[in-house]
Formats: sequence, C-alpha cells, structure tokens
Amino acid sequence: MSATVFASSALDALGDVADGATVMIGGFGPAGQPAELVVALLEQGASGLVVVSNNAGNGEDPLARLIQHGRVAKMVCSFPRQVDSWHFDAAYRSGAVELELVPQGSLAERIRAAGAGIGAFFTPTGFGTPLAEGKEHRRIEGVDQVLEYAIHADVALVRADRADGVGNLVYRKTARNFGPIMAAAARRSVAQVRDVVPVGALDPEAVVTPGIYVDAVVELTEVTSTEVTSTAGTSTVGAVAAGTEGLV
Amino acid sequence: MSATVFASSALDALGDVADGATVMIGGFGPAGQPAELVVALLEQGASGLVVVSNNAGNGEDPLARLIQHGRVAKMVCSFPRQVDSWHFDAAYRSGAVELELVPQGSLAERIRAAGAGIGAFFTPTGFGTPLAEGKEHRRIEGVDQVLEYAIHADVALVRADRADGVGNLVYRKTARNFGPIMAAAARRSVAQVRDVVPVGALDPEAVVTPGIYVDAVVELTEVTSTEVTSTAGTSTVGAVAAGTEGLV
Amino acid sequence: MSALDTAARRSPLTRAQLAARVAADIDPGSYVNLGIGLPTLVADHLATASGIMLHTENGMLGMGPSPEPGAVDPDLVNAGKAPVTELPGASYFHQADSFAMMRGGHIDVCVLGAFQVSVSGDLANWSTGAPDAVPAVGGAMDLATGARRTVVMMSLLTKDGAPKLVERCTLPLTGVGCVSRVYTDLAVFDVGPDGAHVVETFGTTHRELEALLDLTLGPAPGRTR
Amino acid sequence: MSALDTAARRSPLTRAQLAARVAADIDPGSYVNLGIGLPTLVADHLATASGIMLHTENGMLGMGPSPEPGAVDPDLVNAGKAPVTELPGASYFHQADSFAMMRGGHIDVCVLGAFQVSVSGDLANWSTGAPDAVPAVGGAMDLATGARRTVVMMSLLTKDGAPKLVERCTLPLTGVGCVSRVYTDLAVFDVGPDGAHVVETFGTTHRELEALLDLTLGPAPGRTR
Repeated sequence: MSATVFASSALDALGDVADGATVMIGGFGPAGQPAELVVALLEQGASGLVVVSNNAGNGEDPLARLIQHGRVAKMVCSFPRQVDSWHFDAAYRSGAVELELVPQGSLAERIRAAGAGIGAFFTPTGFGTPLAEGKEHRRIEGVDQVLEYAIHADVALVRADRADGVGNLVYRKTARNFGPIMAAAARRSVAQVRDVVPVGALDPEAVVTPGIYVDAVVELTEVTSTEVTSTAGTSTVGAVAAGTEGLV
Repeated sequence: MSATVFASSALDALGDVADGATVMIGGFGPAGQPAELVVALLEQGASGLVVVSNNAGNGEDPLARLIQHGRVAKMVCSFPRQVDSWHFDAAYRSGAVELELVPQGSLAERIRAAGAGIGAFFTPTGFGTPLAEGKEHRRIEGVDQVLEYAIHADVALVRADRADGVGNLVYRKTARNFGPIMAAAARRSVAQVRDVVPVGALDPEAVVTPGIYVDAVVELTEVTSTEVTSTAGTSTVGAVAAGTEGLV
Repeated sequence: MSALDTAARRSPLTRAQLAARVAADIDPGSYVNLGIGLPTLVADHLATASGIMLHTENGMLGMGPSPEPGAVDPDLVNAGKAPVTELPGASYFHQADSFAMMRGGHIDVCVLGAFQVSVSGDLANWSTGAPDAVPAVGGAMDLATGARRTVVMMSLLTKDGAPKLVERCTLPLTGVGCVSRVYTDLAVFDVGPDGAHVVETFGTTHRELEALLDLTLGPAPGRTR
Repeated sequence: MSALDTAARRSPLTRAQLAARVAADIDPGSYVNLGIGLPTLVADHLATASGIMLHTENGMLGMGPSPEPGAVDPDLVNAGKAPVTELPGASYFHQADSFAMMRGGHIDVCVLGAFQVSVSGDLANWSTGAPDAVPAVGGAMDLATGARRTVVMMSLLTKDGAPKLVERCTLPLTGVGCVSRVYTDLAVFDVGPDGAHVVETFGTTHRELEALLDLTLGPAPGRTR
C-alpha cells in the first residue's frame, strides 16, 4: 500500500465507505475497540454493512449503536452474546441482522489468511460440531480438519497506542488483539492512536504493524472507552459461565 | 511446552537427537544461523537427518560440514545453490542427499502452519510451475492456488540475541528470519543466545518468541559467524543474477 | 491431591476444594489456560513458586491476578473481559498468534467448564441448544481441541440432578474426543477411547456413581473394581 | 522518464539508464521490492525525498544502502545476503510475516530480473533448465506472484542474441501471467492477456523490434501503430 496519510479527524481518516462494504472492527470487547472511528462510521452513513468483529457491541458503545441503527446487514463474529449486547440480541431476533458464527481462532486465522494471501486452510477446530456442518473436511496426519476460507475486508478500523510518521504501529497489552491481522486483511486500513511520534522514535525490532498495512492514521488523545468492570468475574460471560452455574 | 531449561553448553542444550530426526536450522545464509548448535549436532553424531533450512550451507560452515560428513539424508530448502555451497553440490550430484525444493514463502508458511496447528493451506505461489507438479490445486476467488502441507520437526535449532529467565526471545535485525517460526514448529526447540537477562528485563510488548516455544537455551557470548562480504553485490547469488549476466 | 485433607474425600468437594484438586495435577513449569467461569478458581491454588504461566487467549502469556481497585487498566483484560495484571516474564501477541499457540498444541493443560462430557471425551460447553438463544462460541472450540491435555472441571449433576457425564452428548458439540480427564465434586474420571474410568471418589462409591450416572465405569488404572 | 535526456532515447539504454527508467515509474510513497541482481541498481535512482520504502524478503522494511566499510553488521543483510543498512521508520519481521506481506499483495511494485518473459506475462527467472544444475528457487515465485505490480528489468536479448521476450516461455516457469511491464535496454513493453505492446523504444523502432523478436507487437495505449 502507498504512504500512510495522517488525518485531522476520525471522519477524515475513515474516508469513504460504500453501502454494503465489509468492515473489520478491532477489539476484544472494549479493549482495543476503535470507538471514535466507529462513531465516525455512524456519522458517515454507510449501511448494509458486513461487520467482522469478535463481539457484537456492548451496552451503548458505538458498535452496538451501529447495529441499533440498522446499519449492519451481517455480523461475522465469534461471541455476539454478552450480558450487555441487547442491541445485537434484538436485531438478531427480529431478523434484521444475519450472523455468521466463527470459532475465535478460526476467525483470527481467516483474517490473517486474507492479509497473507492464503486462500484457505485446514484446521482441526470445529470438526464434528454444528459450526463445521456443510464444510469440506479431510483427515491430515491423523487429525480431522475443516477447510476455512480467508475473510477479506474493504476497510479495517483498529486502535493502536502509537504510530510513527510512516504509519508503523505499536499497541498496548491485550488491546493488541485483532488490530495487526485486521490492518493487513483490508484493502484500506485506518488506525486511531493515542500518540503520533516522529519517524525513528519506534524501535524497529518492536514495531507490531509495519506502516505498509496502514493507510490512514488519526491521533485522538482523549480516547473514550467503555468502562471495564473493576472486579474479576462480574463480567464473565457466555456459555461456559452459564454452564457452571449449577456447580456445588 | 514446559519450562525452559538453561544449559551450560551447546551439546547439553541440544540433548538427544535420534538418527533420522527432522531438524530445523534457522538462518538466512549466515545471518541467524545457530552455528554452535550445529557444531554440537556434528559432535552429537545423529545421522540420516532431514534438515529443514533455507540454505544448504556456505563454505565450511557447520551446516555444510554436516552435509559433507554424510549426516544429512534429505534437505528441505528454498535455495541450496550458492557460490560457496560446494559440499551440498557434491552430495546432491552424487545422490548422497535428497532435495525437496520449496519456494521460500511456502517454506516459511509451511513451517508456520506446523507451529499453528494448521494441517495444510492453499497458496498461489508456484501454481503452473514445476514446483507445483503433482500437487493438489484449485481456484479460490479467481486465483489458482496450490495445496501445501505443514512441515513439522523433531528439533529446531535457532539463534536469538537475548533470552530472559523464562525463555522469551528477542532477535537482532534480519537475523530474526526463520527463528520464530521454527521454534514454534518443532517438538523440541533449542536457542543459542548472546545474552541471558533476568525475568522482567525484556519488554513484554517486544518479545518475539514467547518462552512457551523454547525448551532449552544456551548462552554463547562468543558467537562465531561466517564473514559477510563487505561489498554489496559480490555475494549476489543464484538464478536471477546469472540471468542478468547477458544485459547490455 | 496433597492439598486436600482426608476429610474432603469423605464428602463432595466444595468449589475451592475442586479447584485445589485440579491444581494439584498441574506440573510445575506448565503453560496453562483456564477457561472462563469455574476454571478461573484454579489460579488461586497454583503455588507462586511453581513457575506455571497462564495463557489468556485474547493475547497474553504470564497473566496475573485481578488488580487492586484503582489499578485497573482497560487495555489489560482476560478472556472473560475482566481486568487482570501482568507478571514478570509476560508477553503479548495478536489473536492469530494466540490461537496458533493453542491450536498448535503448545499449551500443556487447558481447564474448561462443561454442560456435558461423554465417556469418550466429547465435550459440549458452548450451546445449551435452546432454539431461541443467540449463539456464541468464542474460543471454546479452539481451546477444547488445541491443548496437549484438555480437562474439564464441573459439577457432576445439573441443578435439576441430571448427569453431565454421559454416554453420548445430547447438546451441540464443542469438540470430539478432546477431553482426557473430568474433575467433579463427586469424583475424578478419566475419559477417552476406552470409556470412563473412576480415578478418585469424594463421599461416594464407584457403585453409587454407576447408579447415579447410569453408566458402566472402569476402575482407576492399576486398581480392580 | 523525466530522468532520461532525449539522447538516451536514440540509443539503447545503459544499465544505469535502464535503472533510472524503471525508477521513474515508481510512485512516491510506494513500497517496493527489488530482486537480486540487476534490479538492485534501481535503488540508486529513487529520490531520497520520495518516501519509497524498500522491502527485503528476508525480513525488513526500510532497507537502506550498503554500509560504509567497517560498519558491516552480519545480522543486517538483504535477500542477496549482502550487507545493508537500516533507515528511519524501518521494521523487522520473521519469514512467514515477510512473505505474507508479499503474497498478500501489500508490496506496490516488485522489480525482477528474468531469463524469459512471455507476451502474456509468464515469467521464467529461476531455472535455466540445465539438467545437471542444482535447482534453487528462493523467493522468486513468491515475489513474482505476490506484488500488486510485478515488472521485469532485463536485457532484451541473451548474450547469444536470442530474444528474452517470447511468445511462450521455454524455460521452467516462475509464475503464470504475473508480469505487467518489461523494461529492457531497447524498449519498454506492456504484457498481459492482450499480448505485448510497445510503450517506448530506445534507439530502435517498433518495426525493428517485431523483426528482432519475431513477434507481433501492439502499439502503446492511445497510439496507433
């Protein structure tokens, strides 16, 4: 990709997104979610979107509102059901949004495959389960494996910690999650960062996303993010938690 | 893998290698080659080895000598022919060593696949060429692709720059090359490093190979390495260089 | 096992005792993933000197316990999206690398919760099968099949008293034949191609378990029934 | 093109002029991979202010020129294993990531040498087909098919005077239909599904080229023959 552009607002960085576009949105819940870029996408107005993201929004966060406002035709994700994913729940139950449920590791690897020019791969994950129904499979070296295809996107929205002047990115802790692979998988990648530093200020050995994967950067010093609950366990979500309710 | 062991010599770090074992050896030419570990492999005595390495030795370096001494039954590599690869050349022409030639990117991806639990993948590289003959292929999203399988190993020998007390590794510049993916692809991975630092001395954001992939580390402060020619161009090697000899 | 007093063996295990029992089987220096929910309790029973490193599939090795109030970092969370801390020797990586670590068989032990486990080691822990539920899977399938050793930690019976160790899972599967051991409040079982074997009982007997579960259970290895 | 004076167009290009001609077509801010051998000369003709970043497939973006004598770092080499330097904004990555960058279509331009190129854009640059040669491929196939735009830089004729732009490659292929433009000492050609078109000539004519190559060549886009 050609040189990274530095934008003065999230909306400028976002640029044009067509109706029906496939948009990858980074983050694992609130950690690493590019909240301001998703707000810009809300403002920008594109609809009929296919959104690829691990979760389907929490509470009233921007991704949840994007779904609430009927802008998302389909979600490709691994864990849409959370304690506070009411907007997705309602849209899904009403049939307003389609869901492609993908095991998290297969989702990650399919996104990586797109960025890496790999058309498809065989993975053991999901074999023999409902999520592999209808999918091609074969036994390789004694292990049954399912064929999974690359997921490409038109636009990726990610949040990083810092960018340098050529668009190299570094992240913070577990907020790294989907950012690096999504930035590589989309035709156009947009990063919101806390800080833009001069070229040469990032250690070349520690760059996580080389600038080649980054088309636009916007510096947003005041990154809002949904509050993380401060007590371990209270935000424990989903099937396994529910499954263990009956214990002892 | 369980906790990383810190050995006092390359031979101790190497441990037992069985005859017929598949051994991955890091490095791109001399850069990143774990020379002392290959010397230890020479001493250790295993034969009938399948060696996975980008090149097949330079001059009298340890990998070249391993081939010279008849210890290698098969090489899996992308670029065995170099100006100074006389030991491999002789062994190949005499039929003493078998060669599986793999495009460099497919070699890297097949090694990564082994570490990542991916059985096989479709890649456009090599389609329609002699290196894809007899391989399964199909058209995915309009691109013809070849099915390539993971390459596993019994042992990986890599060179890193520093290790911390739990086996996390960082590399130096382009010596990183095959180290990280080979360390992940082998049942047992051994790293020679210039320096062992205390736990906590490496930035968790900049660890390249987490200690989970490293079974043994040996600190070798005096790392010998084959001299790199000091003038760009004189070590230019191989087909393309030969192909341009006729120009103007 | 050594962490449990003999009294515990004479009655069903509490959640904490069960967590201690699971922890006692984890070798020092292991790399471990603890599934969300009940398995997270195991962390409290791992000796700090054990050198055990915790993996969280959202992209970290060397995960530490919950932070002190006021020290919460929204960029540092576990797979349940709860705040955690970083221990010395930690490392961060992206999602594809994190699941490569799981799928590639590098995690020594993964401890998961379950709705059902079959005697052959099939696991059902991601879907209740309720037709109106919003489906969600997360990393459950990758965790189940990726680790070198996947064990389950659960109550042996549902709240309604139905067995969760079963001949054949009736709920949607997470993975086929992936579980090797099942730790419950009433007993520890090995499961696999040879069926279920009782390893240890807590306040019950082999015969009572067979009646409770309506299963034929083999004896622990090296024991006769 | 602007880097060449008009005199150059009246005679075959020297290697340096050819390198300048290739460089003139590379947009500022591009990410570029220069194959080993002749294409490395292109680096000398890229304006330092152009913001062009060089990729070397052994694991680096932001590669700089050869070091001063005495400043050679054996850990910092290019794909030809010759020592290079690091420019500000550089980054390092492992081999799988480096070839993902190539294969995934992220490199804007890749400049390669060739033994033969066909009018449809097939490339042969890794094997002379000699039965006694030790085969070696390196990154040639990945480079040929991975970049957004793959161009070839070569002499139009072999030392023996045989054409290297051909109807159909007779040497083992590196990639099928992967080349879009061919820069030679005598002319620049576009190649692809519609066959070969002459873009520009140096000291020769369209008609002379057709005779020399024994090919039917289309005119440059927007021109009649």
